Amino acid sequence: MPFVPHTQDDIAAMLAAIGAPSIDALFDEIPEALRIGELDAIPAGMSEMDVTRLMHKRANTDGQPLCFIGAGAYDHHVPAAVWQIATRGEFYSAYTPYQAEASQGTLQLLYEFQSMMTALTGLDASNASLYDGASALAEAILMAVRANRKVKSTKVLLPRTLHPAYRRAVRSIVEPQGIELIEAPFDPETGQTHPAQLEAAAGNAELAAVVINQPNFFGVLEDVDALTDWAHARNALALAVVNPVALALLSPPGEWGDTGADIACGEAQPLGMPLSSGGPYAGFLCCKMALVRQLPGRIAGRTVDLDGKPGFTLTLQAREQHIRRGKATSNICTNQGLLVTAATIHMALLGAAGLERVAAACHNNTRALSEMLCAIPGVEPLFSSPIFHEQALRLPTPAANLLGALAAENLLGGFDLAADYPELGSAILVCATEMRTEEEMQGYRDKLARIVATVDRAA
Amino acid sequence: MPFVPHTQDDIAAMLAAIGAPSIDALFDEIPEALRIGELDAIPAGMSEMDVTRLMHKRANTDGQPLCFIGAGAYDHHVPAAVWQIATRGEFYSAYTPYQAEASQGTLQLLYEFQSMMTALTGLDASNASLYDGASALAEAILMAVRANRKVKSTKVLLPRTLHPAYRRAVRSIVEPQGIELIEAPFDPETGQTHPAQLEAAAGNAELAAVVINQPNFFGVLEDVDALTDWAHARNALALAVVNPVALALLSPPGEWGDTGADIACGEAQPLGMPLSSGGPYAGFLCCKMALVRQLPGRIAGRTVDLDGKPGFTLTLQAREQHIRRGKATSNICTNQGLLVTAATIHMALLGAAGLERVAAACHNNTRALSEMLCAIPGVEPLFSSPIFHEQALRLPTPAANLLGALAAENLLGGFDLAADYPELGSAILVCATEMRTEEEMQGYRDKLARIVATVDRAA
Amino acid sequence: MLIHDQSRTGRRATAQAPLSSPEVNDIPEALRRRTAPALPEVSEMQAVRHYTRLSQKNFSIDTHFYPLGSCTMKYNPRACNSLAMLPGFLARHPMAPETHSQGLMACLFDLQEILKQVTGMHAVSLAPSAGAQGEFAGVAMIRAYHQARGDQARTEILVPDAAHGTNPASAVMCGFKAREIPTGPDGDVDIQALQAAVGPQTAGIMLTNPSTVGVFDRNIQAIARSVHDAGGLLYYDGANLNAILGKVRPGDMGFDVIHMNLHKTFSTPHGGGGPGAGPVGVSKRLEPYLPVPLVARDGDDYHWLTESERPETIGRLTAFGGNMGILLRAYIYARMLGREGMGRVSEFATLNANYLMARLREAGFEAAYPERRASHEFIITLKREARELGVNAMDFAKRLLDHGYHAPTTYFPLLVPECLLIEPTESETKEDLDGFVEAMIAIRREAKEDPEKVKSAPHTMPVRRLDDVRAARHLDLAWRPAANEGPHG
Amino acid sequence: MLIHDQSRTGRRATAQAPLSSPEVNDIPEALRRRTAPALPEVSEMQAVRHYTRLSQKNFSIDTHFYPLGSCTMKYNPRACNSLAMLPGFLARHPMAPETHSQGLMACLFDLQEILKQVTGMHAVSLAPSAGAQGEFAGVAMIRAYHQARGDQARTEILVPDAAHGTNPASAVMCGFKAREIPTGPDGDVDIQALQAAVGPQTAGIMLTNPSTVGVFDRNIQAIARSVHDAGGLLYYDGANLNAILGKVRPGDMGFDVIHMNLHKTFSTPHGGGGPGAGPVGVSKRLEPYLPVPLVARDGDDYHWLTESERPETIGRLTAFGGNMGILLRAYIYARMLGREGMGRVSEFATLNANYLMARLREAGFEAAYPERRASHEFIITLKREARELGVNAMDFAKRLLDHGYHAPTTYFPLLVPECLLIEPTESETKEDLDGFVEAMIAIRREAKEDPEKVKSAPHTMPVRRLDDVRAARHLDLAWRPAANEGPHG
Repeated sequence: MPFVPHTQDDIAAMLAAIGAPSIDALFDEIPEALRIGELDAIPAGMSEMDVTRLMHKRANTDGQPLCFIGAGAYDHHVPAAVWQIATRGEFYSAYTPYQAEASQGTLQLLYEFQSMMTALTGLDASNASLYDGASALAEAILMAVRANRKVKSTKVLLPRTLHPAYRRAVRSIVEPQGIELIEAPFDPETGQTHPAQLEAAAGNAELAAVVINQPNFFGVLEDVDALTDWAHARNALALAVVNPVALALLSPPGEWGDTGADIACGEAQPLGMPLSSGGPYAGFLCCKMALVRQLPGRIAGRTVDLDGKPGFTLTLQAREQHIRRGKATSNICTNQGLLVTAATIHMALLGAAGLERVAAACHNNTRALSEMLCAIPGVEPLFSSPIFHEQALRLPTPAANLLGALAAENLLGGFDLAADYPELGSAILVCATEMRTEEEMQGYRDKLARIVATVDRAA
Repeated sequence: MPFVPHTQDDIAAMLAAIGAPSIDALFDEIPEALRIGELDAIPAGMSEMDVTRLMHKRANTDGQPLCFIGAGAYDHHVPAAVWQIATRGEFYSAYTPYQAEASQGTLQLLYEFQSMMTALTGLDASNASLYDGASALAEAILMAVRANRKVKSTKVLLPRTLHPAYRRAVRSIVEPQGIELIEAPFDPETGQTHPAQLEAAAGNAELAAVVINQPNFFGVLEDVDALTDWAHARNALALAVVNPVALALLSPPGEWGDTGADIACGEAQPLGMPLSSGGPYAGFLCCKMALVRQLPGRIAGRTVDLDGKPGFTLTLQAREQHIRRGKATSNICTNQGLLVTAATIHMALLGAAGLERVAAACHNNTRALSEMLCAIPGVEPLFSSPIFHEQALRLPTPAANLLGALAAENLLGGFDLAADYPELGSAILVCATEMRTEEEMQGYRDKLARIVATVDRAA
Repeated sequence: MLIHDQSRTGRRATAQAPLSSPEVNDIPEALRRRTAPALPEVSEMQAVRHYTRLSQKNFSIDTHFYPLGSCTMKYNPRACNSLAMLPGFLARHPMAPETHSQGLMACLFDLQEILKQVTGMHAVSLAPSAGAQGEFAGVAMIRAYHQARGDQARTEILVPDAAHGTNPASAVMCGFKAREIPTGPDGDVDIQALQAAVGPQTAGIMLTNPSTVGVFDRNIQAIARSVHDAGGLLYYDGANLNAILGKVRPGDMGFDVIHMNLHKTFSTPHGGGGPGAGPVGVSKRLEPYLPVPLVARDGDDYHWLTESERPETIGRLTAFGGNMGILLRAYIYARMLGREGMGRVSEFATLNANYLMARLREAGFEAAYPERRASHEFIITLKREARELGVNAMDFAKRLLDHGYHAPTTYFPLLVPECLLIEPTESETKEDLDGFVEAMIAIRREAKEDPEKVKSAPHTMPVRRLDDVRAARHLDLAWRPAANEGPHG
Repeated sequence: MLIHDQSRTGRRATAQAPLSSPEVNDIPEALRRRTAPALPEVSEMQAVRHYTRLSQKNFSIDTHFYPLGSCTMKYNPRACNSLAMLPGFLARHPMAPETHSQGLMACLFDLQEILKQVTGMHAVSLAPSAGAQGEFAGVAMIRAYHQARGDQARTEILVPDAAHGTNPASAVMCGFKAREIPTGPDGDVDIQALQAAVGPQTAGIMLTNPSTVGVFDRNIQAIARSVHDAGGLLYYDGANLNAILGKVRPGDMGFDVIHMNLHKTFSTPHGGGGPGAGPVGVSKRLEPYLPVPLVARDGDDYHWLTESERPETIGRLTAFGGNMGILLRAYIYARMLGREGMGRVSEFATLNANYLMARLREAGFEAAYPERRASHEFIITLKREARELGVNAMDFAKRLLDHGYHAPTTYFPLLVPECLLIEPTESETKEDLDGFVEAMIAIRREAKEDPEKVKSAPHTMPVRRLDDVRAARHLDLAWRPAANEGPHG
């Protein structure tokens, strides 16, 4: 009986104490008709040794292709210490710190995470994480609609340069509450979203919030100051979507425009989380202090104990579903505690200087890769603007074919933009983090050059 | 400065407190002529990311061949919990428990290890480990020579069926102290060492100890009762070399013969240690209570604290080098604490029943493999005796060629006996632990059959 | 001490960043950061030591009995962790093509099938990241179903008063009104009240069964009939699935949609508050609305079903499709349990709960529903102790920490006064349950002899009882470099 | 509570063994075990919880400042652990052929080269499993050298009185007599005494430099000359190599043979007492005697040198050639340090030691060698405190635990009364050193105001001071199923 410690003697003694003739009798309140027999279609149990063999086989099925995809998930170095500590039983197998006195480890760590995220974003308050970047944005939008006192509107403007998967997830989550999402187009030359385009998209509509992402999905840097000021001029809240590693180099949302963005959110994956096939990651959500009571999710606060000694506790719980039920700021219950643990240790190990080096190395690698690839006939940058750590490229033949040919050589050459932005023609998004070597980038160039040449000859 | 936390401010303040003008000045008592410059031949420092890439490359250099070698190191399943707990910082980065009150974790664990090893061997006392099985045997021999009160002899009889590497290591370690090792031959039919052969090898010499291994290097089971009684009849101590997993099935040294072996030692690797290219492993050494003051190495004992509460401490330290210096039982200082941690957790997880299943599965796998291989023309068992979990086979053509051909197909087919036992002709030792599947064993058979057939055709 | 308090300007964990500091010269100055963020500057050892020591301040399953009701704090097998973190899974980019994802997708497909089997549902999506997101997805599917039928009048979701707070909150997030149904004195839903509440405005009902009061609702078939007859759908909150795993299936009870908390029933780590995973299962009529992505099998090949294959889907809930690492852990656990192990989970969870309830009652504690079988959890009400000794459920909870036991869930469900919701789980030993009973008896004795000791507990934790009111009034949510004037300064 | 106390007959961690119980029917009954060994029978969670909780009872580098003199308790980088445990290294069988061992052997070869460089020796063998085994190997090589020359008269090894106990013990294990040389009042070896002791009977001398009294012997060149002139060889005990790494090399000082404690200078884990690794380096004349195996490079191929290639070797010290996993960790650490990092190790270890000595002296504590520079460690003698306050070095040591610091090494070296040998290492911060000074001052204050508090310390550990005499007199070395009549029973 894996994971069940009972001996036959235990079972007998326990049933006697209960006064039940059998374990089965303990289920006697369940209508007989509902009881099931064997779950034949489920395979028989395996020993740890056997399941280890199975999982190694599965994990090795697909090789480990060399990855030049970014597109919202980044292959950064994760210090060995991060997960060795995060998976310590005391972090790994603890729950939400309902009993603060027996959970000071988790609570202080959450407070430190919040401190780090507010430092990165330049805002006042942070929650203790949400599911991922996309769901964090959805919660940020709901929060903005609730919080905007100047404008009673359920309309939110968001740029078409926002990650397509984010736009989809946000739509799934906020539309049931009647939020109307308006998409603003981008400048096909620069890849940027200018105030004029926001203006055109929004018309005269009152807006609860304007979403501004930096860098945008194309890696292109936006004029965030102008966009923030435009939003504020319309009495809309400015809602930033940012990459936390980029923030080591880029102006923080709290300093955008004249008064700063009001809310910032994003994906914490670049802070110590492996690519992990897409999850678990962690969304972060920060805001100005004035909005804190609309912030969803767990929040840790520093207070004192009976002796006046500092300690940490979950606070502002009156916002939450387990107290407010139907009137809560969100239905959210868990956060991504384990990932927050990793992110906090990661940030402590990197520090501002380390994160800046990582950001710079990723950026320069991507620039270098882009230049190498653009030496191939027919490959060229899609947009003219400055970028950060992600580059959109135009390709001479359909991207799917080229990426497929590269994948066959165990190299993931980038994200195909065709499905989400058909107007851009054959185009991909490439990214080379600090993990990619010069040699690997040259290998990519050589492979692509060969494949392009082969296609040319074939044509 | 990796792993150095000093800021420039720190350095200045610290030098000021010392009253030294520079760090270099702190070395001013070292004769100038001895000071060196740059260590140019050492490569420049690497980041963790870079060294990670290097080590992954190195680790992947040799593939992971399918392994049918035993010969003293066994590929058993190690529960995932074992090393996740053993590498917790509190175990991993603690030292020898000199301050018992701040080391109760390590000390209690050592006591539990000792308890488990005495349970397995059927003896009274255990130390807290030695370097490996071979060095444990060397220490056991030195101990036996010191401890034998009935016979003043430095002669020790050890069987030629003992692991060749053990015989070599023992020789290196004990001969400088004037110990004379006499090798006893084995019966070429059965692969066993009988009392008659001991008799013949020893002649009339007085013996301090007789080494008895079960199973022996060939996997062959010895008549340990007869051998033990023979040793005792000669007033020699009976010194057992045993596999701890085998002890789940086999009679424990403490019960051998009329009065039991006096000392038992061996390699603890099968108890939760990966093959690890040969180390670190851990040797164990157990003895009857009468001999405990001659036992080398750390020993943990249970005692009480000032309040009468039970606690654990290193004991019998008067035996050790840090107290007795030149008169110590051994020069040994460290034990293999981290491996003992793993072994203890491993034994707790397996229990007697689990170890017995592992032993039985290994044994049956090896038997099954042996039968499959012996269906190939020219392959046959080398000895007629019962075995445990290791089988010596005769091959139709030189073993080195066959093993080389298998290795080229990424399969390690066994241990070649030629170098150590030239008298046996072309022979190997094979082992299939519980980790090997039916399919893998069939794969071995098919490959070997094909290779043998090819050689036949070529001949 | 905060990690920030250990920071010194210029200190570095040097090995962790690229060794050289590359120049970036193509980002416009106006977009660049002017001052570095105030992250801590510490050495690698400082960080390791700090977080290692912090971890030791936690209670956890790996260190303590943790009978937190409704949270299923059972053993998280260590193999699930190491195998889910194999490089082949960890290094896979979420946008990797299907050709390079077959190993992962095989696991996900198998897990979908296993979850279908144990729940009796027609189809499963693994997309939701947690129970609450599963609830959202479930209610959104109910909404989509009624909308697709043009049935716009259904604006209400019925929710028993004992439900988790997430239930009404999820209903509201999907644009519904949550209408509360009382629990009867025997712990079952008040069936009369329910029948009075259902009608053409009823979109559905959200039920936990066994409910959060720790009993299996014996009228479940009647409830199902009643809601279905009114045109509503039934939502099963899978928080308590551990109680019935392999014994009864929500699909067989008549539920149309269910979420499962894999971090409960399938033993994935709670991680100090997450991540969870909240797959949803549905009956045939709701299948088109399942959140994407899903994994389908075609011969030996696995492929994703996304928006294009599933045009009626309620959509995507996260950017990349879910908490894959958690799903893998659940899969590994499920494979180790196997078909025989599933039923044992509920059997021994139920045995432990009933035994603990029996022992506590025998010791004089009052069960909230003494006439009922406990499911995998049960409620003790300390209202008599509060009245007679002036020591309430929170005091017992805090004092239990001193005795080496994590407290049960307190003051939930709200309908039972001075309530402790106790869920021992199947992985605890009889000895530990006995120890917990002894502790409860000892605390009651202390409450008689030295009530202050209990009321001011805990005494042996890193901090004493914390001032929650101050925490909420004088918000200190983040360390600030300049104005670190908090109590810690 | 022992794991054995949690055992119940028939309990299992079921997932950890093969699920079926195979019959073994071909082993003669007489050779089979009659009763199962009394190993604990516990569930997987019980084992995990027990050993997790046990671990928390330890002080360690990862949790505490641990200034244990002569042990170099510095930070063990976590990457060294994870990278040395990559499956490619862990799953390799020790008997795997060279064709399948090139990755490992490349690392070992590189490490040999790095160690040659930093020690200035001609050749290195990685075979010894620990410092003491390295000492044995070193002295055995000295023995082999003299024997090969037919120089049988050399029966003595000189050992300073400040030496580690392993030195004389190793000499004796190689059949030598250990002759003690006194230390002069300034901490250097008494050179007159040395010169008087050397002669045709001198096989060699074993020296630690800097010595265990924490100073660099300024007469090292004279000592070398003196021993060499007499026909003896010089053995360098590398226990304190951390103090001079990248600054001075034993080979340049004239040593013929050296062992290195990789678990000190190269930061491999101490693991609660091991494993260590004690590679030996030698001058050209001792090379033939190096213990096997060694790794040689031939173009891009690596191969083993064993007994057949090295007929004069002192032989093999373990069955499989050494603590490979530890050697890998040391190699990874060395590569992260690189050539620049080596010197920094000794610089900051020395800075920390001298700073801590200066601060303690300033606070009124007495250094044993106040006129000398500290190396990476130094000695404080508490003889005045013992005399005036009745509180000795052991009391200070125990009370330090209550203050959150592991104690320094106590009562070693033996020649300094009431001695604390303090080695802070380069990885500790100035703040932690300052905290240690504050603790020492606080304890002295306590010793004046409340001496009992110090003499009965520790007060905050899992146990109070333990009865070592009872432990040695009433031996309780193993739990027994029947007669578990120990204090614990």
